[in-house]
Amino acid sequence: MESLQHFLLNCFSQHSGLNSALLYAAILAPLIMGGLLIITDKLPASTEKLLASIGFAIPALIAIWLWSLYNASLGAPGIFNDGGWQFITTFDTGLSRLGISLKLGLNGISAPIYLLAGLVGAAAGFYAFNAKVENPRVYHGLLLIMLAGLMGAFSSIDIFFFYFFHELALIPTFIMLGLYGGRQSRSIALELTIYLTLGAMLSLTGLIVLYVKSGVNSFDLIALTTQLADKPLPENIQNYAFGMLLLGFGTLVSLWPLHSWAPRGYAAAPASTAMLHAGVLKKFGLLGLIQIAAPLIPMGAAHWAPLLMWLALGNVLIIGFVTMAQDDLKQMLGYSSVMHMGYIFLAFATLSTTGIGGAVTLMVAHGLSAALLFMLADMIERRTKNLDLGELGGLVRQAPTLAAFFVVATLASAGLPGFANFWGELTIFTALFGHSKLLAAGAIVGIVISAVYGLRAVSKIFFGEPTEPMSQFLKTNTITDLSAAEKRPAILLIFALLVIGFFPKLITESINAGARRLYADKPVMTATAQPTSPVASTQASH
Amino acid sequence: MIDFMFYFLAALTVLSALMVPCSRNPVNGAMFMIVSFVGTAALFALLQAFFLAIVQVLVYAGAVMVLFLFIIMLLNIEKTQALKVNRGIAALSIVAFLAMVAAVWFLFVEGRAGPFPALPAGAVPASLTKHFGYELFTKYMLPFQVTGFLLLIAMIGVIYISKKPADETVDATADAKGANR
Amino acid sequence: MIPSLETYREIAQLNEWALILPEIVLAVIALTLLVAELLLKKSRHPFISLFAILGQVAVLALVLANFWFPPQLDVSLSLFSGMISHTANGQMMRIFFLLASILVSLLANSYLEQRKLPKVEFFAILLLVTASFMLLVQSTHFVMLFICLETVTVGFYVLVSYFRSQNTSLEGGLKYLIQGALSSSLLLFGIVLLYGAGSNPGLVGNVAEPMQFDHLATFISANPSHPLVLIGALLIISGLCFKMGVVPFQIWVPDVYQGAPMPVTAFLAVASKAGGFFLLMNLIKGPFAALDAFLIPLLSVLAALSILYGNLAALGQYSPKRLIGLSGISHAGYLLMGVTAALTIPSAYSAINFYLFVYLFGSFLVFAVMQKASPDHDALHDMRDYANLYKQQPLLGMALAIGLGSLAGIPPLAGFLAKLLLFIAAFQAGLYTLLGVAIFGVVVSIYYYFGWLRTALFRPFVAPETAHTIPALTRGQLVFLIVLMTVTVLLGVYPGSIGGLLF
Amino acid sequence: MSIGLNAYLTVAGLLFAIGFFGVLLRRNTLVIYMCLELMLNAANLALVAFSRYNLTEKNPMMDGNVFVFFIITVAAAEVAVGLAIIVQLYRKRQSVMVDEIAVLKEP
Amino acid sequence: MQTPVTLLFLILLIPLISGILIGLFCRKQGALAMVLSVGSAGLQMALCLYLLWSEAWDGTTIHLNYEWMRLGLFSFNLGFLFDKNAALMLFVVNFVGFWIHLFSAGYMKDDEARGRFYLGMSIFMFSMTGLVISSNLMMMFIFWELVGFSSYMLIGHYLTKNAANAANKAFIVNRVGDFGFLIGIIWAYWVFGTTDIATLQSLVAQRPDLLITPISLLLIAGVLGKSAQVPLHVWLPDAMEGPTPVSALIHAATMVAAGVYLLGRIYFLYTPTALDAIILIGGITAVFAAICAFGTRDIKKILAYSTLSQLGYLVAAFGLGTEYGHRPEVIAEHGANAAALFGVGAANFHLTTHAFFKALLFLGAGSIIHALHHEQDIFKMGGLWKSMPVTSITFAVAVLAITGVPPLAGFHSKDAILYIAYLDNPITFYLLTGTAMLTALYMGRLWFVAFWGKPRSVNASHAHESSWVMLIPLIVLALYSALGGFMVMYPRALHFLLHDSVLHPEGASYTLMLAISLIAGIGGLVLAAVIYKPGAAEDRVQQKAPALYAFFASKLYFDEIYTFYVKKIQDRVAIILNFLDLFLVGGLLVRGSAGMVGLLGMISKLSLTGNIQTYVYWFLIGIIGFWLYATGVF
Repeated sequence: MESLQHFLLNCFSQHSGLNSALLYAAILAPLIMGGLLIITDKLPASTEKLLASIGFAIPALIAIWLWSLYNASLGAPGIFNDGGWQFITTFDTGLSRLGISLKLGLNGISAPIYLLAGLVGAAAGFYAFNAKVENPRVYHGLLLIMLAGLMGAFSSIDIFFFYFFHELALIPTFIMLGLYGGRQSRSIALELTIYLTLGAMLSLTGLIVLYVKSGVNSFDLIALTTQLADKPLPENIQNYAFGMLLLGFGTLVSLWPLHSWAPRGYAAAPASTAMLHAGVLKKFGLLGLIQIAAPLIPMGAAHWAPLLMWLALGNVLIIGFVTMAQDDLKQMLGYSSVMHMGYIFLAFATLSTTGIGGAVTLMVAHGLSAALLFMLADMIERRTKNLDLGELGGLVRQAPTLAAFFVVATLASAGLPGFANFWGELTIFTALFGHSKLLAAGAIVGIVISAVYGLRAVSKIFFGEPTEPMSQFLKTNTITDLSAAEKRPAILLIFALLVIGFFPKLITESINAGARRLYADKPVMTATAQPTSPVASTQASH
Repeated sequence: MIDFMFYFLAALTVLSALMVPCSRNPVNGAMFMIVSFVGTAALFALLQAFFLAIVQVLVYAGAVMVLFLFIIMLLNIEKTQALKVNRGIAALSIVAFLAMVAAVWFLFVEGRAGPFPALPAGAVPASLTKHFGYELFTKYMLPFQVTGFLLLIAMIGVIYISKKPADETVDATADAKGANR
Repeated sequence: MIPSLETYREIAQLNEWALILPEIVLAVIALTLLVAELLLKKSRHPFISLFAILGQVAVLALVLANFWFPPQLDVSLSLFSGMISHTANGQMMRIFFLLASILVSLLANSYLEQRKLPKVEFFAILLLVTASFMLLVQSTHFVMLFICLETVTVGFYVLVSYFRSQNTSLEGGLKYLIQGALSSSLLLFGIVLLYGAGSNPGLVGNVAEPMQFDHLATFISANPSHPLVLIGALLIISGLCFKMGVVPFQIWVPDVYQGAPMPVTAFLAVASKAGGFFLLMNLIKGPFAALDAFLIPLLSVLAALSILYGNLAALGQYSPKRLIGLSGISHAGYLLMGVTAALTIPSAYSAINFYLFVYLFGSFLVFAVMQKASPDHDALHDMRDYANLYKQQPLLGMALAIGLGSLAGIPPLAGFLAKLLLFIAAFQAGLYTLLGVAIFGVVVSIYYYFGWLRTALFRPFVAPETAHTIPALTRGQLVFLIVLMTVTVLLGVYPGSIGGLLF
Repeated sequence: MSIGLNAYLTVAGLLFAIGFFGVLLRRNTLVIYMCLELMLNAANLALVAFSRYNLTEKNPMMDGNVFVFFIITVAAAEVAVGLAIIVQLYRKRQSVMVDEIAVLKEP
Repeated sequence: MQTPVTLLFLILLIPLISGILIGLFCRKQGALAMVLSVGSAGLQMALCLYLLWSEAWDGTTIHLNYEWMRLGLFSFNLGFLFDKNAALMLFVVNFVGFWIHLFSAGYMKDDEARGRFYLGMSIFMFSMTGLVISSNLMMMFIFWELVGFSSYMLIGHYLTKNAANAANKAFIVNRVGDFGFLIGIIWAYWVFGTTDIATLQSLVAQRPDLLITPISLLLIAGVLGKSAQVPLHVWLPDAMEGPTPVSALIHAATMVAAGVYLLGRIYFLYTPTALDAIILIGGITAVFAAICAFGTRDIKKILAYSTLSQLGYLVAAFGLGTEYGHRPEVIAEHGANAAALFGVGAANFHLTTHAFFKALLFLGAGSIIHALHHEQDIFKMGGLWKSMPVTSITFAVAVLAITGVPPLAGFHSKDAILYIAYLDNPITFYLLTGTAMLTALYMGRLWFVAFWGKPRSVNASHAHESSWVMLIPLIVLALYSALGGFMVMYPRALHFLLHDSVLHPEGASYTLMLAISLIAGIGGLVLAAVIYKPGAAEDRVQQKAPALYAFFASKLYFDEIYTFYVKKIQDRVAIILNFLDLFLVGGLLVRGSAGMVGLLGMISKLSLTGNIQTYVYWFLIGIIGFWLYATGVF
């Protein structure tokens, strides 16, 4: 009995190899299930569904499990410190001579994103069962492969595999967009592919610069960090490298003015794909900037930060206004997603612990809320066959739950307290204000803008009486409220948003620890006093 | 004397070679070609490569050019298709030719490719046929064998291509379609 | 027990022919085929091609066994008075050509059968050409090189025109013939100039056998800037550029690819291009090593031009064969970038080799699908034939996706890793501008590769009854595709799985 | 004897240039092909000349001559295959003019 | 200390739990939701009263802090700051809140979506309680937004287009205010290193130089939104689209007073300039809204404008009192600590009494509307004295209270404000006095027209008294409206603020104030009776002086200006930017470069002529290029 207890304790401790193995499992489970689904074509539908469910559920469970085990307080704080990675495990794929090996692990910043990937993956996956597509087997299979890529990208310590898994997730996106997408998806899929490939290639080049110029000839982030902490790259190389990474990652994250793929792409993509892409995959570029680019090439980051701030302000303000002008719900959500990236970029550009903390928090929150919104928009579209805000109306009477969820999601994304997004935005504004009052004020205008377009959409879709086209439609069709299968993924996401909204510490503790390992506190407060109360100061000493 | 012979043969070779592309009728061209080859063979002889001179006459002037002539006659082209040269192309190719002549001048006449050794005295191994045999079956054994297979390929190829297709798929409309696509 | 180096040397001295056994066996098989055709009854003729394929597989097994057991030592044994040299790298190239030849045979078997074309001649020539290729890339003497190259070239003249009842095939043959002969002449004149310069007693460092690579290397390192050396080297490189399809000697590619029968196109695209690169690498590792400063700018420019030309001209192509040809030009550009990098960063050689293998698998996947999708007269094959491909044959769609994805360099497929390694090498060598051009090229290439895939995979835009009907896959074709797909994915994900073959 | 190596090389170079000129100028496949042979011939002449003039005591210089032997063989084989293709094509197209044999092109 | 903290926790969490339960289980079970929500409000009130009446809390400030989140330099704390100010507000919120809950049990009996309604009410009670006891500005901001959300949810309760527009307007206008508020908070955070109110107070005391006017003004922006001060007042009249109990609770008694509460909570954070601004805004709002009240016939809108006007009063009162308290001679007389609270006292006293009588007015209006089947036009009412006696009497009490007739509650509190205005700033004094007169006038208009005379519509003639569930709250609130000026009505803990911190006139001033009040109040009512005639069927001002009525009804074109801004500026900018985004970024940049590449592709394809003769020139070019390179030309 005692030995069993010991065994269990051993298994579930931080240092257990089992947990590292779970990182592989989170990649392999969806990958294998996805592969099986794509290749086989003679399985009964129920078996297919079972396989897909397993593939969707395992990463989420593993993510939650590892999340609960992740210990933010391990490792000492410091600007350049290879600590903070936990559950590290390495597998040689045959390229170790080139400094490439499959090295997985989580740190304070990637762990929350990993959790996000698991949760949104599960939600998107289970929602996909509702989709009425021609060949659901392949659809689920592609989603599973995408999920595998996501789980891999966010748990990779090796930059090569970080990129590799991202692309692994990106390719199914293109295919799903083409196979199952909506209007004009053929041409949009092509445009998206080229655009994102360009971004990916640029960032890859930046990563190659790091690989070569660092002198370690390794893609291992820990090795690179150690090396570059001792021997930083010359400033001009830093500037070029960061510029390349910024351009590349910026394209992937839809930094203004490199954003034009996003709204069209999301408008055309099938729901679960849009959920996974807008919610999770897009965070890859940000994570690349936060985890790799700025910590490894700080001078380059500082060089580019001022420009980045103005571009990001373009995201918030210009795209904010553009969002207001949208008549198509999904298009609007796409633009809104682009707009919110502006906040994250702004926060990143402060290059401070506070900013990064806010950025990562908002990344998680935005991932959840954006996925939720795309899912709900799809639910609306499936009921009304229409996404034109001018033609929808009065849906609340037929589908009150849908309306309630939509309101919740809209307000969450508009930064209402009680939802996770609020913490991110609040922290970001605070960080930004310490940097530039003007930029902060500009960014805070965004809270009004997002309320304007969000509520406008809510009132147009749900309130009032059905419009003329709607009532025509209602004559021949009935609109039902959400089914249980539709509710479940939505509730999962709302629940996550609320839990983080009420107990932000759940994620901010590790994010803070992660940010403190990579960035410095700045600018230092002007004031007399150290922040706040005695209780706080004891907490802060960690 | 040898100098004169060289100049004579060189002029003969070059001028008749020049007539190959410049003669209206391919048959005439082939004839000039034979002259040029024979001239080259004579130059070989001047260089004391007698065996090669013989081979050159036998294989080139004898076999290859006869084959050419035979084909030209067989296809009976000169009647149906006269020399129609696009003026632009003619001008371009003449310019190109002159450029190449300039290059030759630059390299060999002006002597940039030098230094050029003087004619060495002493025995010339290439003048003896047995040296060829010896080299071919010792040092050049492998290329020699490969050459055999090269000829085999050529043989199979010529036979195969020239044979009338028996029962192959012939898509008669395809060519017309292909021309339009 | 692993034989020592001495043992090898002894074996070599005792019987050099043993070390070119694979080539000999191939030649013997080719001869056997010709004889068997005469002797066997017509009903038995299918066995001939089977024999040819199995024979090649056996030779491949032989080479592989020789490669792994005992493990290759990276030594070179000079054979046949310096005509060829036996090296580990050479073994790898042999494997490459054998693989290509086996895959071509498999493609050709169904291709020829479907069009009722004679098989024996094809296989005989194919085997001889393959053997020549294998000798070509091992040759260390220009005479050997030229003879082998000509054997290959003449073989290709015949193979390209093999569909003799079709104008297009013959026209392709003629175009290849004239341009090939022209390029051979250039190459030959280059060899002659090098020979003349190298043996010139007036020059310091003149050598006894200037056509032998080692001797030539000695001479060139002593006279790296003599006009004849430079011009000769460039003329030789121009001949190789023709084989590789590098600008400005690329112009034959699309027409000949389109005209040639599908398996021959595949062989041209893969083996001929790889042959050129293997030769170029041999040359710059050996005789031209001292010309690196001279060659780097030139090769960079050629690489950049090839990438740009190939990718741009491939945009909006409706003929898949032409598209593959033009994109092949851009691949030649990427490879040439690697070669340029290899002049300063020797580790790039392995990257190039890896790229070539990946290119082999990816290309054959695509060619297999193309052959399935094309009409009998395959010069007329165009994009319209791909409408509804995925719907009719999902596996073909997947194979096309994986093949094109690998060619485009998209993870997790092998093509990505290959490109990445080349790019890293280029970056290490400081070829920044070229790298920028290459990245531009990759992005442009996505347009046509993905456009092709889009036609094949995404929603049909033609009514099912007007779409080109694709015949069902046979069991063998299924295995063929699955093996290639697996290899392409596996090489990208887990390159360690194929052992120390490449790294 | 005043004839130097460069004289022979000049002849060879001119022959090569003439051959190339013919390829550039003519539309008749057969003539083009003859011109290509001329270029090979030029290489032969250069080889023989080099072999003769670069001869030294310790260096017998047979390579060039043997090479010429090989080249002649190769040329013969090439001509055979080439003519076969041309003849076969002529049967189909009734033409040997390159600009009339241009089905394979960009549409 | 343990007990009060526990009680506070309970008071805060009870509505949250009720809300969660309703949200999860009672969306369809309206009755159960009602029981839960009303019950929780009752429990809340009971606990609150226990806390204040019993000696559980000794009146000392309770200050707790717990770090809830930390990211880099930014730390966010949750905590309580429970002082006398908060205690008063808590009392008002819970006390009025419960009675309105009870009222709504009757009022909303037939509503389809009672679950949603009570969910909103519970969330509101939770947020408002949280707002009251927040220890720091960030936390306050959270609840500030949450009350905005519950307001949004409840305004939109009826799901009509108008309701949706009103709800959106309320939320967005509040967001505009919050925009400034948030900047102010963050600015304060960067300047002082904290937003903890108690710490801020001590910091400002130590380093007055750190306090700068922009921070003060930005913090006022929040008040503008939440308390609907000019120019952000436009949402409040529209917010009457919500159910009447909501209007009573949120848009009259409590939430809109949150702005005033905030002013008092951070009274030390205002520079003199900011105080001037506060007085100016408050005064303008008071007068402006009072004028607007004449231009509408809707009973709830009249009350809404009245609320606006009274809120202006409160804001002005705070400004005046605080400014007065800053005067050296006043500090000399009363001591700095006491003087500083004059503004808070005056504002909060009136806030409290206003909560009672305004809630009463709304509930009375609700009772009428309920009885008249949602008839809201006062000119279609009439004759309610007979059919609805209890409602009428309680309504009369409220009218008299708001007009400031002694000795009702309104008299005491309004008196204190006028007195402090009299002491501090004569101009404002006249302004506020005039407003008091106007208040009496429009309340008189409402009262005489709606209750007197004969029923003027079918609905009015069928009116009947509401059920006791609705009447009991009316009676209780009437009691407080009547007697709210006397301290016996309040727990001892509140006396400090309601009595000790309020300057009441004495002696000659007292007589003057009394006279003014009487003239303004009674005079206004009489004048109203004269002008509008009790029981009139039409607005006599509209008939006799249409221009004047049109002026009243125009509301100074604020709505039109905002609509103009939204439609002609904001929307157009959005459309233009959208076009530029599509044209420049998506079109020229993306498609343009793609087009360039495509063009280059077509050019390069021109090389593939199919003619060998042109192909051999490529070889020529290659050879020439190589030659030139080898000979060193390149």
